[in-house]
Amino acid sequence: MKRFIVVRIVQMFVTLILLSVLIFSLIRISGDPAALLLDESATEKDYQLLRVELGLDEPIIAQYFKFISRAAVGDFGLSTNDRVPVLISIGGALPNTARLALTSLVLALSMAVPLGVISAVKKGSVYDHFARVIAGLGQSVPTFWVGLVLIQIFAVNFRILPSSGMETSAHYILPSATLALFMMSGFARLLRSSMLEVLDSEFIKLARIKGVSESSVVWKHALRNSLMSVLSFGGMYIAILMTGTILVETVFAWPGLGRLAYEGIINQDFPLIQGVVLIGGVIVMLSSLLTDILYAYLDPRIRFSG
Amino acid sequence: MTQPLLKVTDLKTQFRTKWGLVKAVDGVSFHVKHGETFGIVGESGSGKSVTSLSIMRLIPQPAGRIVSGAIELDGLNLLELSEKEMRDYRGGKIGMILQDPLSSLNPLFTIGSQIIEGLRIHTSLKGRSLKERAIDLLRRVHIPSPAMRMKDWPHLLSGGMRQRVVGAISISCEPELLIADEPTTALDATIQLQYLNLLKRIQKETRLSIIFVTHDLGAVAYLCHRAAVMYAGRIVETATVKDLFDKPAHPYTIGLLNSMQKVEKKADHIESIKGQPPNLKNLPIGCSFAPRCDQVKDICKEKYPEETELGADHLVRCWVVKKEAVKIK
Amino acid sequence: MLTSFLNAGKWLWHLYVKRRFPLFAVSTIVSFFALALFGENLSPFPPNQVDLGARFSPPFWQEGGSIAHFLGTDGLGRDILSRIMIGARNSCIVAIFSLFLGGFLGTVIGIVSGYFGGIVDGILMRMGDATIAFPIILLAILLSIILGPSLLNVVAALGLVLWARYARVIRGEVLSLKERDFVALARVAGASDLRIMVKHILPNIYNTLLVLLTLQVGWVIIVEAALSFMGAGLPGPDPVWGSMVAKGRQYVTSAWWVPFMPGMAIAIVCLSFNMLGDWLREVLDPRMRQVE
Amino acid sequence: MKPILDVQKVKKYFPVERGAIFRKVAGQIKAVDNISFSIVPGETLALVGESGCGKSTVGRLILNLLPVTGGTIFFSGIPLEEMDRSQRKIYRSAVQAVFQDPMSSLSPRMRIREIIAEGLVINQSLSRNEIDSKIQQVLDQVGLPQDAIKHYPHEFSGGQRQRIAIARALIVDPKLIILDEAVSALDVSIQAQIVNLLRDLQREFHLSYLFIAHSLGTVRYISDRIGVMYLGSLVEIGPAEEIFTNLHHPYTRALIDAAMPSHPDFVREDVVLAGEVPSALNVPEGCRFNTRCPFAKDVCRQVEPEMFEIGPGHFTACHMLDGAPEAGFFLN
Repeated sequence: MKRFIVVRIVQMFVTLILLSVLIFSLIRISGDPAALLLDESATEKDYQLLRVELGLDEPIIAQYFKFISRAAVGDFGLSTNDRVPVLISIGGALPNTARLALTSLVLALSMAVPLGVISAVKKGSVYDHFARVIAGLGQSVPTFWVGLVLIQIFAVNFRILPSSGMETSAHYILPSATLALFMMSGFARLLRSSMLEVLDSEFIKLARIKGVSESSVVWKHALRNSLMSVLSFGGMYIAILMTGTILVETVFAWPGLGRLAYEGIINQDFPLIQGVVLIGGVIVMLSSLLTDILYAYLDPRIRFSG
Repeated sequence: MTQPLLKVTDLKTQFRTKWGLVKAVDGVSFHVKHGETFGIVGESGSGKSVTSLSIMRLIPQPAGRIVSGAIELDGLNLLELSEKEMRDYRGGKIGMILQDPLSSLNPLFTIGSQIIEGLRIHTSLKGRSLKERAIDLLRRVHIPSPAMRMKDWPHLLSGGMRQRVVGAISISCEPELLIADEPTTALDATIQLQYLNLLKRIQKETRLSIIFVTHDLGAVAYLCHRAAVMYAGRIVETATVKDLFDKPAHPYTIGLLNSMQKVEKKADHIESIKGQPPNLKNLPIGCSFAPRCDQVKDICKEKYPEETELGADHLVRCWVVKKEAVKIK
Repeated sequence: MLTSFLNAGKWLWHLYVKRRFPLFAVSTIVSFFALALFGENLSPFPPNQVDLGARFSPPFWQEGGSIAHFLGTDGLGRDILSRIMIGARNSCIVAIFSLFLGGFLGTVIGIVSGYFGGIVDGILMRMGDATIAFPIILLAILLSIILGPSLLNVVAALGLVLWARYARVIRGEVLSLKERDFVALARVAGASDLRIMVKHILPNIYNTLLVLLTLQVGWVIIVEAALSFMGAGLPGPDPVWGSMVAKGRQYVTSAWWVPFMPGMAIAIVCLSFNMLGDWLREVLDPRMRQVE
Repeated sequence: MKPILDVQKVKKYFPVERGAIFRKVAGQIKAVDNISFSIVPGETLALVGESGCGKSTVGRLILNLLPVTGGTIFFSGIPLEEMDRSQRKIYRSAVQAVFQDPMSSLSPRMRIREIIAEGLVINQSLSRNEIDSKIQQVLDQVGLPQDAIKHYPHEFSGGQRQRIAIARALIVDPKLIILDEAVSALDVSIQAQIVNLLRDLQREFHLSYLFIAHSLGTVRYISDRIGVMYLGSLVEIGPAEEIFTNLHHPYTRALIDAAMPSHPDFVREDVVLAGEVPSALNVPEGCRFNTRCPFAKDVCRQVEPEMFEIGPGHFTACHMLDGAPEAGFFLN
């Protein structure tokens, strides 16, 4: 298990370095970074000053290390739009994103587990078809559009739920439901197929042979094994969760990272985008590292090896 | 004559598949006496494993279904029990060992908890005595340092050891009947022998009855008292093991014995059964062995043979059966 | 002749009844491709034709709607149905290019990585894991802000994530295929690595590829729409489903159909591809679990 | 007679790596450890032993599917690693293989014609007609119908698939065929068919077989000589009947005693070899069988016994030289 975790941490750093090289070289490829930071009214002298300030007169490797060391301490500069340090904006938005993501994750899992399990147990039944249609819809319908439809129904027509912002707990309902629907369908599909596989295995047969009741076979023996394989896809799902969160935040004007990214795009605010992408990337990778460690800890086959 | 422990009458189990209805078990009858080891021999697809799963009523639903017949344990028809009542029998009065030791234990639970689970369902043991009983069971199946093994995870044990744990689980609640479905196929020769001897010893100690399902006639000779030979979902011959090897009557049994490659003596030539194993999806109308049989008569192609009694405990289904014993070369 | 005709009929009947052939999904997909190819010829109005007199005309069944503007018009009086029909082309182009890019790279890398193993495999797979675990939308946003939103950027961003998904699944298949004895026998016969990869391994992953491709079409269309929605997708005056939803957002309280209709189009097309993919998976290989 | 295949002191170690970033070799799995034997034309040598004893690895080393760690394999007197291009080409046709699982050894996406012809297509430049007539010929020889070539492997039963695998090997006129558990996965009635076919083909074409198996019944029936392997090493090798009747090594005895009887009269009660095979990562010091051998003395735990000849062509590696263990040696 130690080895597994070390490998994952190394891998995370490699990814981060790759990401930073990517961002860094994209900026360089795209031309003069000073042009990204200054508006059209800037004079040639402004450019000169900024180039020196940014260290653009230094060799490329030195520039990269400067970029990295600044990023490492969270220095992404000032937002070109409102002149607020990027780190401050991100620091304010991050907890909001986390709140939304966690609420939706809990909601999604609490829907997906019964949906996926019962669908697998009653394979081919009416219930199974119903559950698969729900899960299929969740994967086929664009998240942002679902958000709009929900706003139309609950905020516009019935006027029972707020459509944007995050002042009260009622504000959580629509965004987290939208995000949860999207996450839920992926979990439910994965859970269904891994349940089907597990239910077909010899050790489930042995549990039945022991006289274990069907509910215990399903909810104890089979579910635990299937959740394990869902968990092994943790990294992928966290990336998907992040993507979904950004979209949902945009739709519901939720003051999180996604909203920040959207504003960044609208205002062509390069330092802000760069900060959001790097911080977002780090967060996603840290959380998928945590899921993997959790997975390694929960699965004795990994916990007790090398 | 005392009543047999298990009496299976005209059991039919069918599967609905993509290609149509498959009659995996088609009218199988046999009985198992108290304290005996009854072998069911057959090649792949002969229905031997489906027969044993039918007794446990664990045919995969909804594709598979026990269509008709009776399975009586001590005079009680298991097929008439409710699912809940049947669960008391599974792991209680009937134990079972599966073929593949590597995948029949749940990788996420310790050895100890998997043994205790069954005990908790079928016995009134609690707490410490549960654990002691489990350790005792591991000791009985000759697992070294059993108390330490209780906390181990399945993947840390060798295949032979895991199969012993499965054995311990199967006898944990003192069953009257133990079904062993090819328990040694995946094991090496010396480990197989250790395991078969363990089964023998357990049977001597507890007087339980064993149904031993296998494709290996040698293992039948080693372990069983009586045996049935299955072909294409039906039992073609039932006899004591001695009769089966000395006086086989059905051409298929004779063919199987002839094609055995003996370890005791070098053979100059081994006769094989011609043709291919039957396709259950489309069996011939008459005797299913007719296309491969070298003594086939017209009637064989028209009607499935009736049961002929050749002697005490010796039944055969063949139209051309010889009353005289057939000497095996 | 007649018998072969009958056989074909029997086969279709068998497909439809016994294997639950997804007729709805396939007809949607066929229409989708037809629109992508002949959208201009089929649409009732030119997509960018502004008619300020007919602004916010509701769909035909609502009061004030007309049959002419079947699904209503937007804030500039452009016909929504026509814009959706023409918009199919962009979705289709993005899907084809990024799937081709990602699928090709992923298949080659997956096979090479799985077949040769060792250090090459280690590096490629770590890179793959990293791309899979990275939220694609951030990447695309970055690309669009640095390089400006364009078709190429969207395809590049999607392809960058897709290759890893393909490579991961295909590598898994190759790992088990290369342990099969027919590969060993081919090597005994003196087959080169290239021959083994092309003649022995590749044909055995066609099914997986097909299922993956089909299932990913929906995903690509959705992500492309999401990027357009965020303003990081395809630019230009030509209609793009995602940006139609994005631009129609502000009218959600007054003219709900403006954002609703293009979203519905995305949903129907994606659902169809996913249904077809699920069906293919079931028919071709029920064990393909890792293909999600 | 000059051996067609000569295996000299061959070793195959698989390194076991530890460490997350910087891999270091933590140990060696000694899958094959110093094995020597040879096969003459027209002869069948069987390698027997339990799973993990290295018998299949030996086959794969000869087939050049794995590189050797040490030692040399000679084919017709030429060391494998010194072969030039043309010799290698000849070798690839001369040595063929049939594996255990007939489903796994036939590519499911290829038609039978393509499968059988592969060896010809790669190594020889023949016209389509020549190939077709060769295919016809081998199909006859293995007892398959001519129209088989149009079909895919899944359309055949296990025994027929194994016939296809044999045809594939046979078409390039081999001298030596490695039969790695070639009949173990088949049903009993089919096993006999295939074993008989193999015997007939051997007589007709003067083939040599390396028959890797765990079933001693089949081995006794088909082989001329037998090598017994334990934990990567040969413990006894000799003429087949000698191995069964005049064996010397306690492990050979245990293995034969563990075979299932062919008749209830032959049942010996409770003959058993205790314990399990140790891990090939930790081969015991001295004689590798000493941890399970009831006769192990101090010398067995310290000194690895050498092979020496105890009868014509009959070699064994055991310190206990006082004579062969009787049947029922392990009776408890």
